[in-house]
Amino acid sequence: MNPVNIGAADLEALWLTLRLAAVTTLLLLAIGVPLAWKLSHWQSRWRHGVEVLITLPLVLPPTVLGFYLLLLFSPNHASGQWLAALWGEPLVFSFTGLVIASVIYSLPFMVQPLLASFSQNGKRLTRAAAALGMPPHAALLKVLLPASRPAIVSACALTFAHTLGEFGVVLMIGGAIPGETQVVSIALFQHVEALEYGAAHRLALVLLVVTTALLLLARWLGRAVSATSREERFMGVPG
Amino acid sequence: MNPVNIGAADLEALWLTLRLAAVTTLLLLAIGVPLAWKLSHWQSRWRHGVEVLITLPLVLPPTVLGFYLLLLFSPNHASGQWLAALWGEPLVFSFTGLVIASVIYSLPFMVQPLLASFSQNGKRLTRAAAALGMPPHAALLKVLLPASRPAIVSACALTFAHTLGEFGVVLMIGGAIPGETQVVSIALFQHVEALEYGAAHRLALVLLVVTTALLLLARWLGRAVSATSREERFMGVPG
Amino acid sequence: ATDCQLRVAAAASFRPALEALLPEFEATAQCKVQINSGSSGVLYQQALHGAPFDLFLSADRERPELLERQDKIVPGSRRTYALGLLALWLPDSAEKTSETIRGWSDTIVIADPKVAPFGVAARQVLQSLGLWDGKRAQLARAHNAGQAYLMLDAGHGQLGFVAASQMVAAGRDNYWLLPQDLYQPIEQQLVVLRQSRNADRAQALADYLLSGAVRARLAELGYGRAAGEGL
Amino acid sequence: MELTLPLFRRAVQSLDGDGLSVQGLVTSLNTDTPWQLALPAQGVFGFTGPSGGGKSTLLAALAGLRGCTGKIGFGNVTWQSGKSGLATHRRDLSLGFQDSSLFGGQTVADNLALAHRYSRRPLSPEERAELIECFGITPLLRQPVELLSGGEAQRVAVLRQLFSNAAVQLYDEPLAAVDRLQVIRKLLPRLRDFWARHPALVIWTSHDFDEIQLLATQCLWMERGALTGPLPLREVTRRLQLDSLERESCFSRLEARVLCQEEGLLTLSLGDATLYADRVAGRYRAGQSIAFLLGSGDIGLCLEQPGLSSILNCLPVELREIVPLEGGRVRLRLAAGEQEFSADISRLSRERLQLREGERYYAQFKASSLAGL
Amino acid sequence: MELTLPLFRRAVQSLDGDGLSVQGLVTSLNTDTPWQLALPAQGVFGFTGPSGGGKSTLLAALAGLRGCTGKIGFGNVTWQSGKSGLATHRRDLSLGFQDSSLFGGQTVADNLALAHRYSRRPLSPEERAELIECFGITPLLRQPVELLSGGEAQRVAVLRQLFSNAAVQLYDEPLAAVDRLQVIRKLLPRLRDFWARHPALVIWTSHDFDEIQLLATQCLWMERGALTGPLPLREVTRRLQLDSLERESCFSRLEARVLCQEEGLLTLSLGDATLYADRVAGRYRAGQSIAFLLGSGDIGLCLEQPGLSSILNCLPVELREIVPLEGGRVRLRLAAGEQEFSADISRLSRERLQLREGERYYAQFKASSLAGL
Ligand SMILES: Nc1ncnc2c1ncn2[C@@H]1O[C@H](COP(=O)(O)OP(=O)(O)OP(=O)(O)O)[C@@H](O)[C@H]1O
Ligand SMILES: Nc1ncnc2c1ncn2[C@@H]1O[C@H](COP(=O)(O)OP(=O)(O)OP(=O)(O)O)[C@@H](O)[C@H]1O
Ligand SMILES: [Mg+2]
Ligand SMILES: [Mg+2]
Repeated sequence: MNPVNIGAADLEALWLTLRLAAVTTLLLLAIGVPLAWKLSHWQSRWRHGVEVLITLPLVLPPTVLGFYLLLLFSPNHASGQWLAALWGEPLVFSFTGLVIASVIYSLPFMVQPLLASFSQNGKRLTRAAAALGMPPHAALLKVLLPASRPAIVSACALTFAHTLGEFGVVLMIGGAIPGETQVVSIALFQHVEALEYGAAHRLALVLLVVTTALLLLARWLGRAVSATSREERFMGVPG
Repeated sequence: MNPVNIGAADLEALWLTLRLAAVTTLLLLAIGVPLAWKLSHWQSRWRHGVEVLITLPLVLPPTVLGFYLLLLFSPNHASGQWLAALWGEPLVFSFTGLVIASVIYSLPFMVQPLLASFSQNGKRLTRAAAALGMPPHAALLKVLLPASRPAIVSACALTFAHTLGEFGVVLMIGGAIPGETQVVSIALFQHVEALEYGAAHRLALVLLVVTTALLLLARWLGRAVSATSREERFMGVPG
Repeated sequence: ATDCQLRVAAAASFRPALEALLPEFEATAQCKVQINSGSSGVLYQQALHGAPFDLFLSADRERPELLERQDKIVPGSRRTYALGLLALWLPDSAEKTSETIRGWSDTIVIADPKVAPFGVAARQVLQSLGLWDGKRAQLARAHNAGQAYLMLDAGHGQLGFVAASQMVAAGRDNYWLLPQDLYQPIEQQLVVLRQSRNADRAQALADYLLSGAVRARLAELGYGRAAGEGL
Repeated sequence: MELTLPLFRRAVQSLDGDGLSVQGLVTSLNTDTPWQLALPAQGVFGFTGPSGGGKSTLLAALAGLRGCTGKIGFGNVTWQSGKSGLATHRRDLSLGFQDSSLFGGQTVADNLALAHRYSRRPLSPEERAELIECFGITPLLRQPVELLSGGEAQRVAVLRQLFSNAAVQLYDEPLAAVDRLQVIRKLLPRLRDFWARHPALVIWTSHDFDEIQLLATQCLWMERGALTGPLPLREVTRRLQLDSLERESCFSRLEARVLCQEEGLLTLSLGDATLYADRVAGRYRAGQSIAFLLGSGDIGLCLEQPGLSSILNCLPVELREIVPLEGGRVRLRLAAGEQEFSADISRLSRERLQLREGERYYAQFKASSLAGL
Repeated sequence: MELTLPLFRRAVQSLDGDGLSVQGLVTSLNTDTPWQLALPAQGVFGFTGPSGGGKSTLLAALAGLRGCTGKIGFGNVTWQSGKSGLATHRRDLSLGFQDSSLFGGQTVADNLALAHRYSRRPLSPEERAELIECFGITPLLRQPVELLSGGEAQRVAVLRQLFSNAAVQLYDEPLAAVDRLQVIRKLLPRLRDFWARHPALVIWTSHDFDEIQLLATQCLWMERGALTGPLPLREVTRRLQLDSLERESCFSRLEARVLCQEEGLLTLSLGDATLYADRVAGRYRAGQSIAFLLGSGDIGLCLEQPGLSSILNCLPVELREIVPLEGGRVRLRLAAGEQEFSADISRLSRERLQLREGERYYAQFKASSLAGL
């Protein structure tokens, strides 16, 4: 158990982590976009409260957040029994449980950038869309989203990265079952704890390289339209 | 060791944490604003690379990041000797060390929202300022910052919250010296580990309440100008 | 049978030892064992709230006792499988006596006595030597013994209390194995969890870990011999 | 049996009915002077008034995009009643903002396609292609809207609104950044034609009175939060003057009967006099009664029938009133038969000609002075 | 010994020298037709041309805000040479964008204060107060710029640029959203006065030719990426007409000498003739030579000296050329001495008067027709 190269267990952990991060990011995109949109339109005194509420998962140390989730999911409590019945299997120590925890934990990373972007030009665009007879959902999907592409890419990148690095929450409610709940961050931590520095360095490097590649790809896909303007091409500035 | 109310040590930890979060946020503001500004103007192919680089502290599990900081600060290595010589005292186990670690760890939280905001309307405003003879630093301070108030508040709130909840890095390089390096997140985790649930619940509650109050205050201070428009007052919408 | 699978929740500090011991069991018992390692406190919480563990190897005796009291274990399965031994990390040149501690004016790294068993033991050592109050200001608290080791390894301190098993695992010899009369030995206990779906096999693994051969191996790995069989 | 329509086409609202009625509309701007307005269901109305008067505010309130209270109804649908109003997209209207507000991150073609897709009365592909060509947008279709020039963006915005083809179309200074030549020669005629084919209620906001005169016959006026109208254009010209009596000229409306129209020249009879008009866009029948505008600055007064001159028109008039203007000028109220009109001359002329109220003179003006034909 | 100046005031650049010279300027728009331009260090120049022609692009390139190559120099400072240029804020210029680009999150007063603070030639407090009042901004000073109406924002933007008072001032359609009355009666006269007191090189972009005529005597023309100019206004009118001969009237520029100015009436001499103007805003000295505009549609032609009429002006002219226009009209090129101007009459008049090139006639026009005084 002192692999010269990155071990099979680590590879498995890496794959699991990428899956978790991808699922979480997609789910959060589905949750975050309408949430941020509603919030950016909400003219009530409660808006600030809700915005702060969304920030709160950041404030609690992840392990403590994980602890409270553990209590929530616990079969010893009614909440956990109800959730398990709803889902058909216990949430603790399952991939589903991890996804739920990650979604809660990474919520601010998705919602905040979107909210900032929507607040800045969302009102103007939504009005312009409504003034052409477009219903709100169409305004969101066909007008606001295309105009907010950079913010969306940035939000997804943050969420993805944060889910990759997530540790405390996963440790608490997921433990470290290889192939099921052992994500890279935990594998990495365990290498360090077990004084397997070589394996730790290698895994950290692989993680960083893979993530950098993915993030660069995302940026490239989501680059703003104006980046390819005639002028920039003229001046030889690369897109 | 089973306090009925929140103990003196916890109070000390709370105070320390708030100080740490405040110092980190201020430092990051000073670093993040010019950094985001430079980046938003930078028309090179490297820009995406640097943006991803800034995201990377998110990707590494905090504990692992802490481990690498531990190595960086290590007197066994040149880097650590140099830093210690520069600073005059060892960085590990000190408040200064915590601040440095927090700054690195929370960097993306400050830079990303600012970058998103600056990219969206920074170019236009900077051009308008330059076209009135304002030098770049004046354009940043007197034009761009006032116009980006919501983004700045949001970035500071995220950074502050994230520093409060920071755990892994601090645990690694700070240990738990009361009044110097024992922050709330660690105290809280220790309560949970020591099975002092009552104290944990109370401390978590105090932390959440204090943070919520601070975040609400920040939002109130930084609310956008337009929120107090005549129209909204007319319609009885509270600011 | 290949479908036999056990999940062991083991204290992180015991993981290297466990990894060394398991292959033999897996071969003879025809059963795959998954290790889920972590801090004992966390593992306890997880076991309490429905984690699918069969066997719990704690780094202390407090948490297994708690589980027993809460009726979460197979009755009678709580046993001491090893004694954690405290070692003092020393500079290479230093003498392996209490005088070294007494005369030390620099940082002393210890695990946090509030949460870590090795921290409690370290405090007991200092108290026995009458140094606890005098040296308090010099103490740098790491979260647990593992982190205390990382600290010392990275050079953030030249003197500190760590687990002997870590020094052995890392092949270092710059340590003083502290006399066992200076502290209460750290009893590391195991329990078979009631929710286990494979309690027989789990019990078999527990028995294997408690067997004489294993105890001898553990001694080589830096663990002490339990004072008596069982409790 | 009803045909199933694609989901996104909402039912087309009947265009007959009462038109647009606004009662007691109050926004933050006009808390003391609620707005009243009644407009037919079809027709083009100009909308003007000093900067900052509240035009954009009214349009946004009509569209439900601005906090307001009061009553707005169109046809038999209530748009606003008290504080609660129908959502903007449920009102059969379109509003073009002063700043174009194109949809960023998309091309011109995307913008137009969206307007078409959510239109209640979509245009045919041929008509769309033809409009795009006429507005000079064809070479820009693939361009991201961020890169358009000011005038290009405005043309796209107007086009987008035409594609949407709503029953009520509100335009807020839509062509202020387009060169006049293009506006007057290509865009305005095409717009007139468009609304002739697709009747709608159009409110056209502009600071360019020529533009309004070329599109509309009536005009709304907004000044310091006070809305008046619809007024005949003449009345608006008068308002533009009241504010500045010494200003340019005012237009008077006169009616005459068509005698004949030959290539480029229209001959009219007014009372006993024959009038000529040579800047005529429309086609008229002999015998038809028509109205035209005469600028007060374009008229000269003579004591006797003048000799041969390129100034073709000479109308016997009675001088009814002399009003002194600022800056050394006087305004004469003249009557030809029952019809009154104004002429501005200098005080010097008045003295030289020794003009007196009640006397008869000859009003002289060029064939090109007859406007609005 | 040098006095220490506050840090933020950069050295004032000398205004004499060669003025603005642009050689071989190429942007992405005009890769085939590099721009050449030479303008004096002082003076107001109009700038117009069809929408999308490249006006905003040129202004941005001059300001160093747009990728370009070529040479730009002002006075003895090189602004751009090849690909590398001086930073915008180091060029002694100001540029007002088409979309106003006010500084968000701040009040109107903040915006003006910033322009003043970074001005190279700050205005005196009195002058600033007076300008704010004249532009009608006083009640808006405490207002956040986000809430301004379109025209208000434009007035603030122009004011901001005046406060900055740079040596080269570039304006991009600065008053397109302000009502004409205010522009013509208050803002343009004030601007003329401002630049008389603070000489600068001003390029004033507009689609409103009246605006340009009231401010400038020469004009730049940009069409499909091709820049020409400075041209005399007459030439620009010709360009505007060439494209549309049937278009309304064209203005000609004439020069005359002041005889006297009595309240409301200005008497001029042009050759042997005496002319009267009664819509005069400025103050003139006897003997001064001044220029005014005469609309081609305001002129009538007579065979003989006409009798007593309120049409005060009668100028003996020689008919140089007859150009047929569309729609039954002809344009006459007339000469009074050395000065040429145009008059539009109907074809019918031409036939009736049997006009022939080379003959002498009398041009008749009202005292109110002399514009731009
Ligand atoms: N949300 C708002 N809150 C407070 N005041 C406002 C708001 N919006 C506009 N105003 C003010 O109300 C007045 C009317 O603005 P509006 O935009 O309706 O004018 P407008 O007639 O369209 O002018 P313009 O011709 O310049 O576009 C202006 O003085 C403006 O400053
Ligand atoms: N960054 C850019 N990249 C590519 N094309 C551009 C860019 N900016 C402007 N254009 C195009 O260049 C042309 C000239 O634009 P410009 O804004 O200079 O025109 P303009 O003369 O100011 O027109 P207007 O009178 O409508 O404001 C337009 O066709 C426009 O679409
Ligand atoms: Mg407006
Ligand atoms: Mg332009």
